[in-house]
Amino acid sequence: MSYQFNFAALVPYWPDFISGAWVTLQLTVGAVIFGMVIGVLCAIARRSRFVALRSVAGVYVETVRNTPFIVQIFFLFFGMSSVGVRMPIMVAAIFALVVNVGAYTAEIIRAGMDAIPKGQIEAAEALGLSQFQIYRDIILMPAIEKVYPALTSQFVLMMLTTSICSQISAEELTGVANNIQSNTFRSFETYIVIGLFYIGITLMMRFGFWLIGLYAFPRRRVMGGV
Amino acid sequence: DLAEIRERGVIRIAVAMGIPQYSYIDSNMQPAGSDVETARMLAEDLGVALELVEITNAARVPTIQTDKADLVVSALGITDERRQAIDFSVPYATLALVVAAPADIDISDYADLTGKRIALTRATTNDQDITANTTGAEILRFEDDATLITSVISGQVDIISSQSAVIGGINERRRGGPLEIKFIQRETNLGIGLAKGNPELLAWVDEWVVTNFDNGRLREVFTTYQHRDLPDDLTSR
Amino acid sequence: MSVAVKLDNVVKRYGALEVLKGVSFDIKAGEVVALIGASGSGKSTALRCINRLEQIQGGTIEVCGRAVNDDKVDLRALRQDVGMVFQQYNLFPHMTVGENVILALRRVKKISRADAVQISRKVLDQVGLLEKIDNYPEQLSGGQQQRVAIARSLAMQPKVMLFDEVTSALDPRLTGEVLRVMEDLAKGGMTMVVVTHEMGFARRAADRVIFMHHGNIHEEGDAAILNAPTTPELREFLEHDLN
Amino acid sequence: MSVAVKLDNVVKRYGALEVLKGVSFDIKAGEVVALIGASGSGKSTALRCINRLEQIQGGTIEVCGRAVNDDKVDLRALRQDVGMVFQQYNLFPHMTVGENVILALRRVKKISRADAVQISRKVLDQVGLLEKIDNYPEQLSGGQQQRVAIARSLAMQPKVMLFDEVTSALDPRLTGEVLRVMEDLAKGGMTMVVVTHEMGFARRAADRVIFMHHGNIHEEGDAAILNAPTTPELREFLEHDLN
Amino acid sequence: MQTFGTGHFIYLLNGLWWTIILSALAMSLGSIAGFIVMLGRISRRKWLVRLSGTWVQIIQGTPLLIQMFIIYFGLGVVGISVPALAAAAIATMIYASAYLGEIWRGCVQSIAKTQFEAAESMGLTRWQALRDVILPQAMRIATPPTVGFTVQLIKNTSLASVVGFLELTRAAQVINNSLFEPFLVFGIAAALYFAVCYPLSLWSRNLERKLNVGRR
Ligand SMILES: Nc1ncnc2c1ncn2[C@@H]1O[C@H](COP(=O)(O)OP(=O)(O)OP(=O)(O)O)[C@@H](O)[C@H]1O
Ligand SMILES: Nc1ncnc2c1ncn2[C@@H]1O[C@H](COP(=O)(O)OP(=O)(O)OP(=O)(O)O)[C@@H](O)[C@H]1O
Ligand SMILES: [Mg+2]
Ligand SMILES: [Mg+2]
Repeated sequence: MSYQFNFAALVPYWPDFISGAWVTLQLTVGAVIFGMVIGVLCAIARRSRFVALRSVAGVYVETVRNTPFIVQIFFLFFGMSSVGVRMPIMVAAIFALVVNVGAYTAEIIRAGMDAIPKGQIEAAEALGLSQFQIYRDIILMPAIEKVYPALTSQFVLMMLTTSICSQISAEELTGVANNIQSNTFRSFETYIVIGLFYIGITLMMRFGFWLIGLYAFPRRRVMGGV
Repeated sequence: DLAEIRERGVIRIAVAMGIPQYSYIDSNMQPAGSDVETARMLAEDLGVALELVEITNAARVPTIQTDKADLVVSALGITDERRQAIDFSVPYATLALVVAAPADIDISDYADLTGKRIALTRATTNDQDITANTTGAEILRFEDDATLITSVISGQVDIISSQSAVIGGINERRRGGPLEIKFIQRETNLGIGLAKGNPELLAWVDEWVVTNFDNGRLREVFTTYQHRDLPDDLTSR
Repeated sequence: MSVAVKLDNVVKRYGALEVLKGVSFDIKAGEVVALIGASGSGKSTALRCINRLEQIQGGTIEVCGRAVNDDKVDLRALRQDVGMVFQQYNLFPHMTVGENVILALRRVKKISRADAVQISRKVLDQVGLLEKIDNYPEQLSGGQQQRVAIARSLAMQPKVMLFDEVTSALDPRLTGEVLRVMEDLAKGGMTMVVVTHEMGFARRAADRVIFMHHGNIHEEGDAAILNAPTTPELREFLEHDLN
Repeated sequence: MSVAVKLDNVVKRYGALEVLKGVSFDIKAGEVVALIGASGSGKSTALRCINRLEQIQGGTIEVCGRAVNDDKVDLRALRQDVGMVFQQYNLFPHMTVGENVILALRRVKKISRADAVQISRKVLDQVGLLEKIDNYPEQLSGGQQQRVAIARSLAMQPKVMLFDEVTSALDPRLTGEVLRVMEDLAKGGMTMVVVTHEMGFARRAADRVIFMHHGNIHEEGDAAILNAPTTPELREFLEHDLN
Repeated sequence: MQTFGTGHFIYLLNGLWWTIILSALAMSLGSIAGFIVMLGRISRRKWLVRLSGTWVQIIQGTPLLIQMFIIYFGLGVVGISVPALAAAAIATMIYASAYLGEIWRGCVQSIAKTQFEAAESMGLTRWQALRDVILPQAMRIATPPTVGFTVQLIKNTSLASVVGFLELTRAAQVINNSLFEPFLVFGIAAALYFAVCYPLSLWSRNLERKLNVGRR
């Protein structure tokens, strides 16, 4: 076998790579923001005193966590249109990602909340804080801080999962790569290049989360250990 | 190359499963379709056993490039770009590429697609044609024909560009009125693909195609699955 | 003098384990009471029942005229009246010392930020930690953390303070400082219940000593009982005291 | 009498913070020394340097004739000579009391299982916990855990024992029990360094008292200096002692 | 027009079988490699820490799909022909090694440093301390996230279809390509995944609850 590497063939396609990366980034940012909101709400619901709330959140989390993303995105995208709801691709893709990552985030944040020492909550109760105030001031941020590394990894994993959105025709990095390699037949080179793009985005994300961590957890700025 | 295949007693032929009428799984869970049948015939005539290498659409060219299979018989259109990567036999079949839509949508050529939402399968000749010939259309690229078909059946899109063979399958399931063929983009010649630098194998395959086209066996297989005839001058195109 | 805290025949069980077996005592407003007893005798549990961190299974508790174990009791109002300093301090690790103190002032008492800051500076000064206002709990030594916990409760100006072994991590000097703060509070008329295993501290701090033994009150009286115990159990408990 | 532990001008820094500022002292074999001082004065750090849990930045430490901060020192041999009981006990929670004691005997001393069990029964009996041999640490009270930690170190028959505030969690009765164990050890000729903030304990336990202040040794002498301190700092430190 | 029949279902079960085989291979090989990565991450040698850190960063930074593609076709390029199963197993092993290594590092480091100190001040070697004191404790903490990752891995093996591997998702796609009944076919596939993954999730949750009670 004599395979000649030829990256030059890919040079004309650099705007496509960039636009693919941009779509991937948009999907990621959208999914992280809304996924976080869903995750926090679900985590609280799973710890709630009300059985109904607990079980609804539980069914959602378990269903999503135990079935493949590709099946979820198919059901959402084609299922919605079967009942007459036709969403723009990006909206559908972000929606599916949020549903997916929300469930994982909920589990992670719940674990963080469970790990807050009971004494902290008792101290807040003894000071007279309400249940809502305790969640907001005492539980939420320290819980997120505790599981921040796991959370970051989950979001990176989700960023990588966005590649599946090409299945419903989102023109993200993998989709673009498939277009390009079908034109150039330089599949290897193409995959290597988008591999580098993904690593780049991963590094950017980790850096971004680190910055957010610095801002969100001022204690770490003083004590170190972000 | 040819001698090696004979010695091995097995020929590895790559087929992307899931191209309607060309290659799919029948109700007995066996590979079927005109390409699958063609591959069987070829192996039989060569006097060796057949090993079907089941792959995905996007892997058709790389599979040959990296010697994962000897031949690819999988609705692979002969194009100049592909010729730079692999060798092709003379055409053995065709693929009619069409744009289809429900009756109430008025389209007759590429220009009419401007501003419309059209779905197609990624990395196909349809993709290249539509991308090159339209401006301002919203193109949805799905990863395989099945997903494309699902998108039309479920009503995500109304207009598709695909090969004519899938239209029938769609209309069996679609609720919002049948699709009709609006215009034919082109009839692509399909070749059997093989790695570059195998002149003997190429010569043998070429000869096999011509012989069996002329004696009608290939045309019969095609008509059985596709319900249309191949042009008479195909092998000399 | 009116009664600030009144326990009447209080029973507390964890599953089959009966931790409080019908405990009764009254604490008058302005009184300082030391709760002593062996490990596991139920001292912490008694404190926790007083501000209803635990539900009780029998008897009644009254704090400042409120029936604590009544379902309709206004818990937040109750807890504004009762401050608690925990054995493990339970500071909020993600907030600075100042923020720890300010939180409840702002959220519960709805005091303006400026006023809350002023109060926090006052109480931190009182425990000698004003210069640590912008540090995080982890940056403080054990004794400093314990004093911040005290300041945090003080800031709310409760009527009753519950101290659970607040000097366990302190060397003699810091123990002395905490004692001084408590004496100031006592002069100001605050009611205090102090759980401790340091007898010297109990002697100095308390108007009255309550000795718990196996979930019961076994002996009580003024600090003199520590020198002249009447029950053999208290005598045995004190026997090993090194001082 | 020979010298068991010798610190000569030891300097220890955490970043810019100098915790030990040239500490020197000798401890003779068989001597019991109490290390006292305010919170943050460097007592725990000094102990940790002695068995090289911390690297030092200046000076020399010698234990039983071994240069501790020499790169070529045989750390495992050193640590067989030096036992340490931590303030937080640091028992292995996944092992029973017996297994905690046996582990190092088997792995480090390569003693047969039967012999190791026998030794563990002996030392557990010594601290009065033989009947808890099959319990897990979580099933023990704080005082019992502290005694298991002591037994675990004892089993290795070290020449020097380092105790870091081993009575902090104990009520007077349990403190007395630990003291009794230490008195037995002293009779057996073991060298001990005891960090404590309970002066009564220091008085009773120690042949000699070393007072640390801001990373220096400020005053030392026999237990009498606790009653008649010569430096104003020690006087101030003791002033608040309640007993 | 065909309809879904037992033949199709058996075809899906066959796909599920391969999914399980592949996951089992990935987990068994991946945990060995992951253990080595973990050792590297907690090593005292700076270069080992950095090397294993870079490994984790790169593997976690690229989609499994691309790793599979590069291994399967990449080895072909240099003339080594690997069967699809081997390529998929190697790729998932590499993938699992990075994630498991990182999960386990977190667990080992979450065991208080003082446990290491206590073990070492008793004279145990670093390896003895790790084996007898740290790992048994870390294992209890590590079980829930490890099971959680396994569940994700089982689903991610679907990406092996890129190298022509006929596991559950690909089998569903192939059937759908002839039936065009996506909701039915993928619904059944999802149910099969659920049937395998949910018991694992449930088990890990129970375990977590038990451990939390232990810690109280
Ligand atoms: N949540 C709980 N579940 C079960 N038993 C408990 C719980 N909390 C406390 N106990 C038990 O109740 C008894 C009393 O505990 P408590 O904390 O009140 O003791 P204490 O007098 O404060 O002791 P110490 O001096 O050690 O703090 C102990 O035997 C303890 O084991
Ligand atoms: N890992 C560390 N990093 C930075 N500073 C430290 C570290 N460990 C200890 N210190 C600082 O070193 C000083 C001495 O600490 P050390 O633990 O020796 O005090 P100590 O005398 O044992 O006090 P205590 O009675 O509170 O236990 C303190 O100011 C402490 O903040
Ligand atoms: Mg208590
Ligand atoms: Mg200390």
